[in-house]
Amino acid sequence: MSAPAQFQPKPDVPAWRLLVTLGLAGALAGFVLVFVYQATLPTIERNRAERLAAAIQEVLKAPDHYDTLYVYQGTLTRQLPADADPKKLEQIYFGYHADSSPIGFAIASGEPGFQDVVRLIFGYDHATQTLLGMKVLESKETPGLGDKIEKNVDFVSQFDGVQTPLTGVKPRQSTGDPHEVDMITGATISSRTVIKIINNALQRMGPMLESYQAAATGPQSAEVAQ
Amino acid sequence: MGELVWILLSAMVVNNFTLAYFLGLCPFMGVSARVSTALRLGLADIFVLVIASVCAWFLNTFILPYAPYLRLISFIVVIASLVQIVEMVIKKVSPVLFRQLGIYLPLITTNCAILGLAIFQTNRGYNLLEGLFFAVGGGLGLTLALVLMASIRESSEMADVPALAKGMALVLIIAGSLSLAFMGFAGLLSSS
Amino acid sequence: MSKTSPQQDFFRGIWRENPVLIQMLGLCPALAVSNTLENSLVMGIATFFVLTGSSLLVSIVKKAVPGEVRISTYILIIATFVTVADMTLEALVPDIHKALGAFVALIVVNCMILGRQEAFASKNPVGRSLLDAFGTGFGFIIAMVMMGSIREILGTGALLGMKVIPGPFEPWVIFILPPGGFLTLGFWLLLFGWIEKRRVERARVREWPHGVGAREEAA
Amino acid sequence: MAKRMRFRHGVHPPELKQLTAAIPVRRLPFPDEIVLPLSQHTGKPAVPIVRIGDRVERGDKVAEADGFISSPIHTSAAGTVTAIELWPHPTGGYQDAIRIAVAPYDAQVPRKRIIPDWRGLDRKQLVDAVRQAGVVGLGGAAFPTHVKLVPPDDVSIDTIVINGCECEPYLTTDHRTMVEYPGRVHLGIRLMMKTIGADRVMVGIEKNKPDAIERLRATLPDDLEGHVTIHGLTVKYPQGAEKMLIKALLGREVPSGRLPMHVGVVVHNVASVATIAEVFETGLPLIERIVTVTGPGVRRPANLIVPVGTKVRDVFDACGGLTETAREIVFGGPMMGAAQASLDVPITKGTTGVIALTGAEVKSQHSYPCIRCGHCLDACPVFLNPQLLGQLAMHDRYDEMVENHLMDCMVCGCCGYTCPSNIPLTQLFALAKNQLKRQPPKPKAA
Amino acid sequence: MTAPRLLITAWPHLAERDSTPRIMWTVNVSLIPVIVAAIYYFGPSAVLVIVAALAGCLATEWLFGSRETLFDGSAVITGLLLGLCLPAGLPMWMAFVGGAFAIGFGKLIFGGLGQNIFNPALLGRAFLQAAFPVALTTWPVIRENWWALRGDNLALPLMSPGEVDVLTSATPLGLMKFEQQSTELGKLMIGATGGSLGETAGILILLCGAYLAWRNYLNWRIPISIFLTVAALATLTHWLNPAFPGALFMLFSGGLMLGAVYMATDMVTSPVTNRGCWLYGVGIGVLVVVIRLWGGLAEGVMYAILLMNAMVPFINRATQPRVFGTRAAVKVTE
Repeated sequence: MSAPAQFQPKPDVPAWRLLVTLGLAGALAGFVLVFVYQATLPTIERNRAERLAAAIQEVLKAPDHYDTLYVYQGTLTRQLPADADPKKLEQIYFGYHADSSPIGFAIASGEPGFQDVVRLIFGYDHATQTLLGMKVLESKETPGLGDKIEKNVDFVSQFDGVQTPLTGVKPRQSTGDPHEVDMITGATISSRTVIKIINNALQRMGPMLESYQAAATGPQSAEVAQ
Repeated sequence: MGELVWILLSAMVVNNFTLAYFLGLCPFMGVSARVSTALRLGLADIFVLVIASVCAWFLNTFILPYAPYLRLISFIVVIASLVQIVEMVIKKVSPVLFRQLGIYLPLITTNCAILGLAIFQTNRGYNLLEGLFFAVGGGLGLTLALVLMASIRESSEMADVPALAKGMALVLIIAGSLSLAFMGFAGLLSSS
Repeated sequence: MSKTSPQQDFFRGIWRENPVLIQMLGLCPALAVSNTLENSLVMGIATFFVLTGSSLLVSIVKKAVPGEVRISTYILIIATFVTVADMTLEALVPDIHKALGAFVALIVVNCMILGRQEAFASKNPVGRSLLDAFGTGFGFIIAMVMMGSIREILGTGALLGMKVIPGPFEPWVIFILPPGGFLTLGFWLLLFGWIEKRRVERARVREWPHGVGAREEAA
Repeated sequence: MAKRMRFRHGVHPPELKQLTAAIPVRRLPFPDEIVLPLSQHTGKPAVPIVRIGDRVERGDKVAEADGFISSPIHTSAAGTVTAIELWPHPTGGYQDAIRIAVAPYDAQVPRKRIIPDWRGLDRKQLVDAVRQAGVVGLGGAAFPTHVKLVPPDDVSIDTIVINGCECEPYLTTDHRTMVEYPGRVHLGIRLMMKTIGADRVMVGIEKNKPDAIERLRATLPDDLEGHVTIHGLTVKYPQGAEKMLIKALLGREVPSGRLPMHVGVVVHNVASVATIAEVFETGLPLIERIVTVTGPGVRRPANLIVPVGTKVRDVFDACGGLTETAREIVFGGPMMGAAQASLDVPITKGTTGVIALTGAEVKSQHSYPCIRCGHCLDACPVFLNPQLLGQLAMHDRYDEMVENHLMDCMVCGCCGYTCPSNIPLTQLFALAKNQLKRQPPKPKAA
Repeated sequence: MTAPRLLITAWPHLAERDSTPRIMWTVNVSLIPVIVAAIYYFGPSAVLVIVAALAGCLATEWLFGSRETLFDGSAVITGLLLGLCLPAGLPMWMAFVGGAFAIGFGKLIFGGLGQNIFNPALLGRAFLQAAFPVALTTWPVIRENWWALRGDNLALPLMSPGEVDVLTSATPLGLMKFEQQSTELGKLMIGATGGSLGETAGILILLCGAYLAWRNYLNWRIPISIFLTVAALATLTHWLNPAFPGALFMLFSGGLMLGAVYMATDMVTSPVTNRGCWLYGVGIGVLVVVIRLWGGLAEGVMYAILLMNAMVPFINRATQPRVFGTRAAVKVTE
């Protein structure tokens, strides 16, 4: 940019005028921004919520409703203490059927893939250690090859009902083991990334899920019994 | 640690700032005719990127939660003024360093790589350390791309490039070829 | 600055001084988000909005702003418009906004916009500044469409998501990858260079129909 | 010596010396006319001291040296000065020359002892005699010999190197000199040791001349034993270049831009050494020299003693004439020699050989683009990057050429010899050096 | 005596017998054994793919280059090498496109022979790899029926290859990387494995390369430094982690032989200085090992060479020879 080169100082402009000009401009900008922010915020938040809901809907096989859980000091909790900032904590979701019987967790996680970080969300039933579904949220994998992890129905649908921990196998070599996921020919790295993300997330979250599920289902089943 | 190394390498080669994210294209196209210039510009770039990364982290952690709509404005204003201050300090403290790097600083402030770094970093929620690795990786990536481009242009200067392709068209084709070559780094450190 | 007619103000930016294809400004968005026509269009329109908005404002307040803080004020104005555009896009077209990612925010550092303020809007009356911004903005949109359509058609065989090439077309994935951005712009520049060369040759033939071998060459 | 005497890089052109290597030197009859260019040496041209119509005897001085780095010229035959005018010169173009019509049926008896006997002369007188005899280096460059006989006061010379390499293909002048006149070589060495004041002499001879090495060793006088050593060197071009020879024999590297004397060495061509002895023996100045007339374009190749100033036409006539296929005449060796435009060009003091090439040998002038094979870098004996220099030269970027050490180039022709794309690298460099001489590079802006 | 018409040419009046076209054509001839091996293993498909790549190169050279450059053999080298690093089942139109890109954007745009930065054949292949990633990673196996096509070579231009019943398999490197399966070394050396057309016959390529090195048509320092670097790093990594393959496997698998002998040594795109050649070779070796062991791709030779091609102008600058007589320690007697 050539702008600084053409800069011609005019010494007769007093400093206060510069400050006032900038201040005015800043104030005006702030005013406009706050206004637009207020105007668009509801829509934006609704969009985000809808997108999240749609993803959870998909991976938890249409739950009736779900709870948002926070990972707080090594445990999962629904209610946060007042001093914790919910925006800074990792969130996972716990879905229920219409009759309030639990379906499972929806966990979002991400790790480096072939090109860049792959983020996905998956549904997981801790009681049976099976996956309920998987949806890729964000990826830059090679179009036509690596992006099959989100676009290839055969690949995505495998994550419905597979046992954890997952193992990836080549399509022709599957043995029928319930832990197996057929990888995509030619996109081994991308397929493995998906499997790796899910396995790692479960390994990291496993104990937390365990204790939460025990706590959540315990009282509930007692209620049902009553 | 592995995470940090991946951030560094990703910004440097796998998703090179210039060749994959198209950040810092103006100097890449314009200033990269001489290797020595390119090298100094790259070093200055790393320097400013690190400052920008720290600024962005600071703003993002302490100010923006209360006024998210000010993100863009605050990034650009704070980074630009901080670079200006640093420039003045360098000029005072080390005139030699200033002659080597300082003249490039104003050029860099308005470079999209700086703002790009700040935005990418906050979008991905990097913490301070991760941000620093990201900035250094990105800066190294920029430097690498700049120096390679400059040395290739220097050597093509005396080639009989067809009149049609002289100038920007050739630069773009070279950039495309470099970008193709950098695709070889895809998936680095993420396969295991 | 020499006196120009309003038509010139408008059409200059569209073709003869096209910001992307001729002046090589604003390459970052032109290469980064032009992998589909949809993204290109949205990016083009957002940039158009920011450019015209800030040109209008800058030419209105130009007298009131002292030279020393001129650039800072312009950046402030541009950044405000960009933030507005960013939030509006996120509200209206969330999917595209997600695809464009950080590059909407990066409109702030698009040299084309600050360049127009500095070179034109800060020195000319409101009407002419607006015309200039319209022209430049359209020029940018045209360039984005040219990039986006080529890349989407070759890269996916479709345009705006609709299949345009019949048969089992094998997409050239490279065109929606980063190298494809550089190469596509390179192709366009080569094509323009070739057209320009032809034009100059033709003109020469018209001027000197019996020129030294020029006629045979053109024929 | 255990150490292998060698320099790095260089090329191995075919030797092609078998045409004349075994042919004894014979004398060329006096021609009808001799032409003596005023510039037959490095330095300022000589100034004529005869006028048109003057009668001169064989050995008479016809032009006086103009300054210290210059050399007088003597006529090689008796006759009448007919003109002092521009005449084709071996370096190309036309230069002032004295034309002398050789007196027919003249006995060609020279005046008696123009140069005094060496015995009894002191150092200064010896050098002066050499200077008066118009002796210049016979290896090609023709640098006035007397200058190299008195080292400046601020350098001390410890070694005299005698260059008997004759690394150029085809040429056998030095070879025949060493085989046929070993006594003169040794006398010359003795005289030089006296004037220069060094007591170590190293003679470097390429191993493809075993008979010369043998002969010089066999005839070495007893008192020189221990001072003079004769070394067989690898056959490689440009072994005979001063800097390469010093590197090979002594392992010393002459600094860029400096002279051999700065590392304590003086280099003399073996033929020049023999000539120093010859002028004192015969009492005649340098008026004739041994020339190899060879090449596939000559009917009867020979080694001839040619009066300086003989036109090359007459030289060929004495060798049976040119063949039908002869296409190019080269003065000097094929690597660094210059092609001649006319058969009227005279043999000068620096002419080592005359080569007639046929169409089959003449190199194609068609060149291809440089493919950066790097062969020229492997060939360049002074480790330049001819590839880069060539590119710069083609774009007239002379200043950058200087930065890349153009001035160290000795235009030996190795790069051009080895270039598969046939790029005239050596010419480009010679041209650039000429340009720069005319127009020195701008001092770098601070 | 009548004076002949004298020619004036510049010195030196002698020249080595080599000429640029001669070098180019010799390299082409030396490729014949490799091509024959490709045809032996992959049948008529090999012929089709190589011919298509060659046609792409020559057509582009003919359209945009000059007549002379068409016959100097350089475009033919590009075509043959490009063909040899493609899989046998590739549709011919893709090979043609690769050839056209290789010559057009790999060579002519830089000013033609001698001026390009990137190895045209590899640039063409990198373009194809980025454009058609699936087709470029479908490796047919060597099978009994020699006459059968190894894929849909005859797919219509611009159209996807049809579903042809061809047995495909991973390359030895792919097997090693993704399934930790090693391939028998003997098979690797004679080339009885899956892979690109020309990368299978390691021993044969070595012999051809040795011939070229003997003729000084390639700088032996480049392949040697690549081999040494790869072998050293592979031995080290194998020792640290036995899951990584050993040196011999690394050397003879994938395109390393073809790349090191024919692609990396391309005179135009390799350094001019000998020291530069060592650096360049070591660089390629390191990149190959890094990409193979830690990258997302099974094979990295192509990218390693392209990346180092980009470094060559820089290497050339950095390794200028030390000019005679400029050593600091020269003693000057004053």
